[in-house]
Amino acid sequence: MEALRKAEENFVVLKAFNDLVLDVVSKDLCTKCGMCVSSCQVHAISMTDEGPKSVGPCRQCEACYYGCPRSPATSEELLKASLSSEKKDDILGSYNKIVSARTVLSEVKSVAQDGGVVTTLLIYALEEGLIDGGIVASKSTIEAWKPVPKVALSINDVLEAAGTKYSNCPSLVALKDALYGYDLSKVCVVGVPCQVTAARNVKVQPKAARKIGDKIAFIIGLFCMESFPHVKLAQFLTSNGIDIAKVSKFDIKEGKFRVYMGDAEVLSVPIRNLKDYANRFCETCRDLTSWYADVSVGAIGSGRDWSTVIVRSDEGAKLFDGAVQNGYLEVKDIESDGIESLRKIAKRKASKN
Amino acid sequence: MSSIDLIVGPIHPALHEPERFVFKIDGEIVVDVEPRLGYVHRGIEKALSERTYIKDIYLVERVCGICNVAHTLTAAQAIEQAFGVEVPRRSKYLRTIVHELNRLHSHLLILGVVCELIGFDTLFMLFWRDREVIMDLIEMITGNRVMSAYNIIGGVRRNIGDFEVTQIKGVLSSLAKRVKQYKKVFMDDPTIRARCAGVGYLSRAKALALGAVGPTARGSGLELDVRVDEPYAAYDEVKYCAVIYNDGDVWARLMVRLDELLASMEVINECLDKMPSGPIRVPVPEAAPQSAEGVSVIEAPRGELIHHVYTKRDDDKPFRYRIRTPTYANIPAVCEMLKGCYIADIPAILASIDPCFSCTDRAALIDTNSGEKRIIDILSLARRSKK
Amino acid sequence: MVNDHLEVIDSLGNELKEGLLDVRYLPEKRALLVLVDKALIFKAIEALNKISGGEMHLTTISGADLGEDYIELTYFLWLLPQRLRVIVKTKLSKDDLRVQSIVNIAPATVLYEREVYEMLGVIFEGHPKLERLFLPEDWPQNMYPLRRR
Amino acid sequence: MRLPSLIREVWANLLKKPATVKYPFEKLPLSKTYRGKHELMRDRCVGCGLCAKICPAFAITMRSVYGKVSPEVDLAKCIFCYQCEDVCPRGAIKRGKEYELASWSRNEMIVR
Repeated sequence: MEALRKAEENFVVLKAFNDLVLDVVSKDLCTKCGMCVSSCQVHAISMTDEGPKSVGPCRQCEACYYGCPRSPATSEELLKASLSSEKKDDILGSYNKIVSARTVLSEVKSVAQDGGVVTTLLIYALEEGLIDGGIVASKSTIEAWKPVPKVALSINDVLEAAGTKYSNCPSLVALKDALYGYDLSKVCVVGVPCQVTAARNVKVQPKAARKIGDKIAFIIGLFCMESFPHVKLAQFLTSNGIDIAKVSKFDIKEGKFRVYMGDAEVLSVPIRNLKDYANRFCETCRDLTSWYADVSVGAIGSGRDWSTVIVRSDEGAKLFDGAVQNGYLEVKDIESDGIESLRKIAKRKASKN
Repeated sequence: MSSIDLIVGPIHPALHEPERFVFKIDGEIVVDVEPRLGYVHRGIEKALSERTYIKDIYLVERVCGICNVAHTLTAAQAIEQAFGVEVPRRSKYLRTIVHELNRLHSHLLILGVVCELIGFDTLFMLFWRDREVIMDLIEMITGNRVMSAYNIIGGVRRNIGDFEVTQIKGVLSSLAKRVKQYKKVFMDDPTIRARCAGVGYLSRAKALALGAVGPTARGSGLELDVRVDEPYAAYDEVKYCAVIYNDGDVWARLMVRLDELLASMEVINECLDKMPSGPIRVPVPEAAPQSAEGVSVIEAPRGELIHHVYTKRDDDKPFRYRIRTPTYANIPAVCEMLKGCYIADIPAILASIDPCFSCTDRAALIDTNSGEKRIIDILSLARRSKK
Repeated sequence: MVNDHLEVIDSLGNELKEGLLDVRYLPEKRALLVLVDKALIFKAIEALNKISGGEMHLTTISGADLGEDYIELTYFLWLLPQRLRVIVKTKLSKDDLRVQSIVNIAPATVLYEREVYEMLGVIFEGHPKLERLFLPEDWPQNMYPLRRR
Repeated sequence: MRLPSLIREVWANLLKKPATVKYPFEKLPLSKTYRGKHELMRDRCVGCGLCAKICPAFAITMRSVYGKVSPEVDLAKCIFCYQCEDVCPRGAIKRGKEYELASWSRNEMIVR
């Protein structure tokens, strides 16, 4: 009996792509981050609007299942243990320091939203040779405001991708282009919390595609309340009589979703009115500030034209402090109520979902 | 008229690979030739249709060790065509560069071998020394001197940077000077003229009728060069003119190769200058997305090489794979050349088509154990080797 | 030249009439595909030879058993004046694997036809020496390595 | 007739250092991309068997040692294409630089 129990313990069920579909995609948990596509070394998965789809024979290596941020196999302890940060915090994640920062580069100021910190960090890392390329969400040239995953190899690519987009995109699909197509060895991933979790997953999960994890030099996380599918966002705007192609900027400030055309604000609605348009998978997410990133960046908590930066790991400190010391960024201490308001909003997201 | 049979091969000092030729001779003159192929027949065509596409790329690489890049390039192109995959432009340029480097080392090899066979050992040593630097370049780009494993379905496996570009350009510029010097030797040297000029004549009409390919055809004035006729990879974007000599003898075929060395170097330099940036490969699933047929024709160092593959939908193995190698196409032509020549000229004539008999005999693995024939699969062969 | 294949198609139609089952240009292969009845294979190659003025290079013959009840023969030709790749295809029923040899038009096929004969069992009528090429002499009769059951 | 150039050539070659190297004592530098003996990192391997499935030479077998499945590379069969390195999702196979692989026994040819 003992032997049988032991045998049962040792018996590991193979988790192939079918199990990923069963455990994640069919339960509406899939965030369409694209990590399964990048993990698959026999190129048998492709990303569609509905989620990952099998396009070739699966060789059952389990990499897609264990790399998935939403799979039951993802252990939060492993992810938390991977960050060597001083302060542990349940709501904001563990971190080393929280500061306000903004760019000093004029070319970034003209294109970026808020402080332009992410764009500047990418430019710094590219110029210093810390990375060969970055994974960013760029704007589609065909459909207005539809984000498309892109490998940014030059400063121009980075500048093109600047600005916040409120639709989700399978950014990590571009990881395959970067590592397999362009044969890069050091990349920086920029993403929302679910994508950041996936990127951290492949660095620490023993059964995930750690070859990819080795090649991710930095993970820059963004603050994310929730995201909207591009189709539904366009629908919402059309119902309010706005053509998405003419919109110049989206923003979420003071609890309201604001749409700008040119310089004029044309629409401002409370975020809760947009609840029906948000992605289903965002309902289960409790992470506002990208807990597992090296550096998290967002607008909440800092004043106008400044960004809140949470430095969480040694790699993140190296990147951020380097950018500050080399005069790419200017920093100031975060205002006293900044952390409090950030914590309040983060708590709201965590409790709501 | 009575004649004597002179049997050369399968193992013979003048042949570098096992193949048998039965020469009917009258005195010193060869009257007729009867080739017997199949001594190194390894059943590759059958084996290819029993392996997955990824394994096939490595198996076709072993059809011929010398022109391995040509084989993998053709196979990759044929399979990509059947799959409906378009490869990135940068990978096309990289493929062209490695393919031309491969041609350089192959031509230098056979030029050296011919020099050795006609008794000019110094030139043989010089050619092979120069071949060594090309091998080093191939190792630098691909990771191995001979079996480069460079082309895969969807692109190439390694990228090159600025360091490699300067290295290649430096080596090629010094090599070009030496090749020009060798060309002068081939034009002027009385020994080479005596052994090569007018030997093994093949007329243009015969070359066309007998289906000669590559330098053999171009040495007879036949304008056949796939790089010009049906440009593949990056050849539609670089300038290239076919090298044609009208003499139709051993000397013309060697001169074609010497001129192609210089032309190849120009192609490589042009590719390095024009090479666009971008991805080097695209991911391709293992199974075929459609039942289709892929045909790829390229100009291998020895001539026109054709791969013909039938794919089946959702199957990761090709349904039928057919390879026609250049030496195989040149066999009827070489038999024609040998008729009427002296026995002493046989090695030089054979070498002038750059024969590669392991290429020629490739198609069923047969085990003749205990007198019965059966086909062994590779896994049981692998198991057996463990004992 | 761009429209050379149209002229070739026209003259092939005149020569072969209804024996020509299908003819079309495949842009992705940059080749003219000609599908003919097996009885007309000799006539088709002869017609192509005439169109090219005798300047026709036969690349290879490739036979394939696709698991159906026929064997597909593919002739790869290169027409020098037109600079055109022509792929001539024909299907042979497995009950009657006889086809006319084209050695008289293109002597280059002498080895290819022998290979197709020994690998797939297609009998080329009029071939001067239809014997084994690669396989050993004691290979059993009526066993063809590349046939599918 | 071409004696002067001949003398120059001979003189140049006398002063040149030889084109060959004294192999066992002196080795040629290897390229960065050189594919030599495998380095298996067993702590990374989870025994998925992709390398064994993809190996074109059937040189890799998955063998269970103390309950842990990991690959064994038979260098006698290996063709050094490093498709296994390309396909390993966990980065457990690394290209080594060692190329002197001759051995007296088959057992020594196996990388565990």
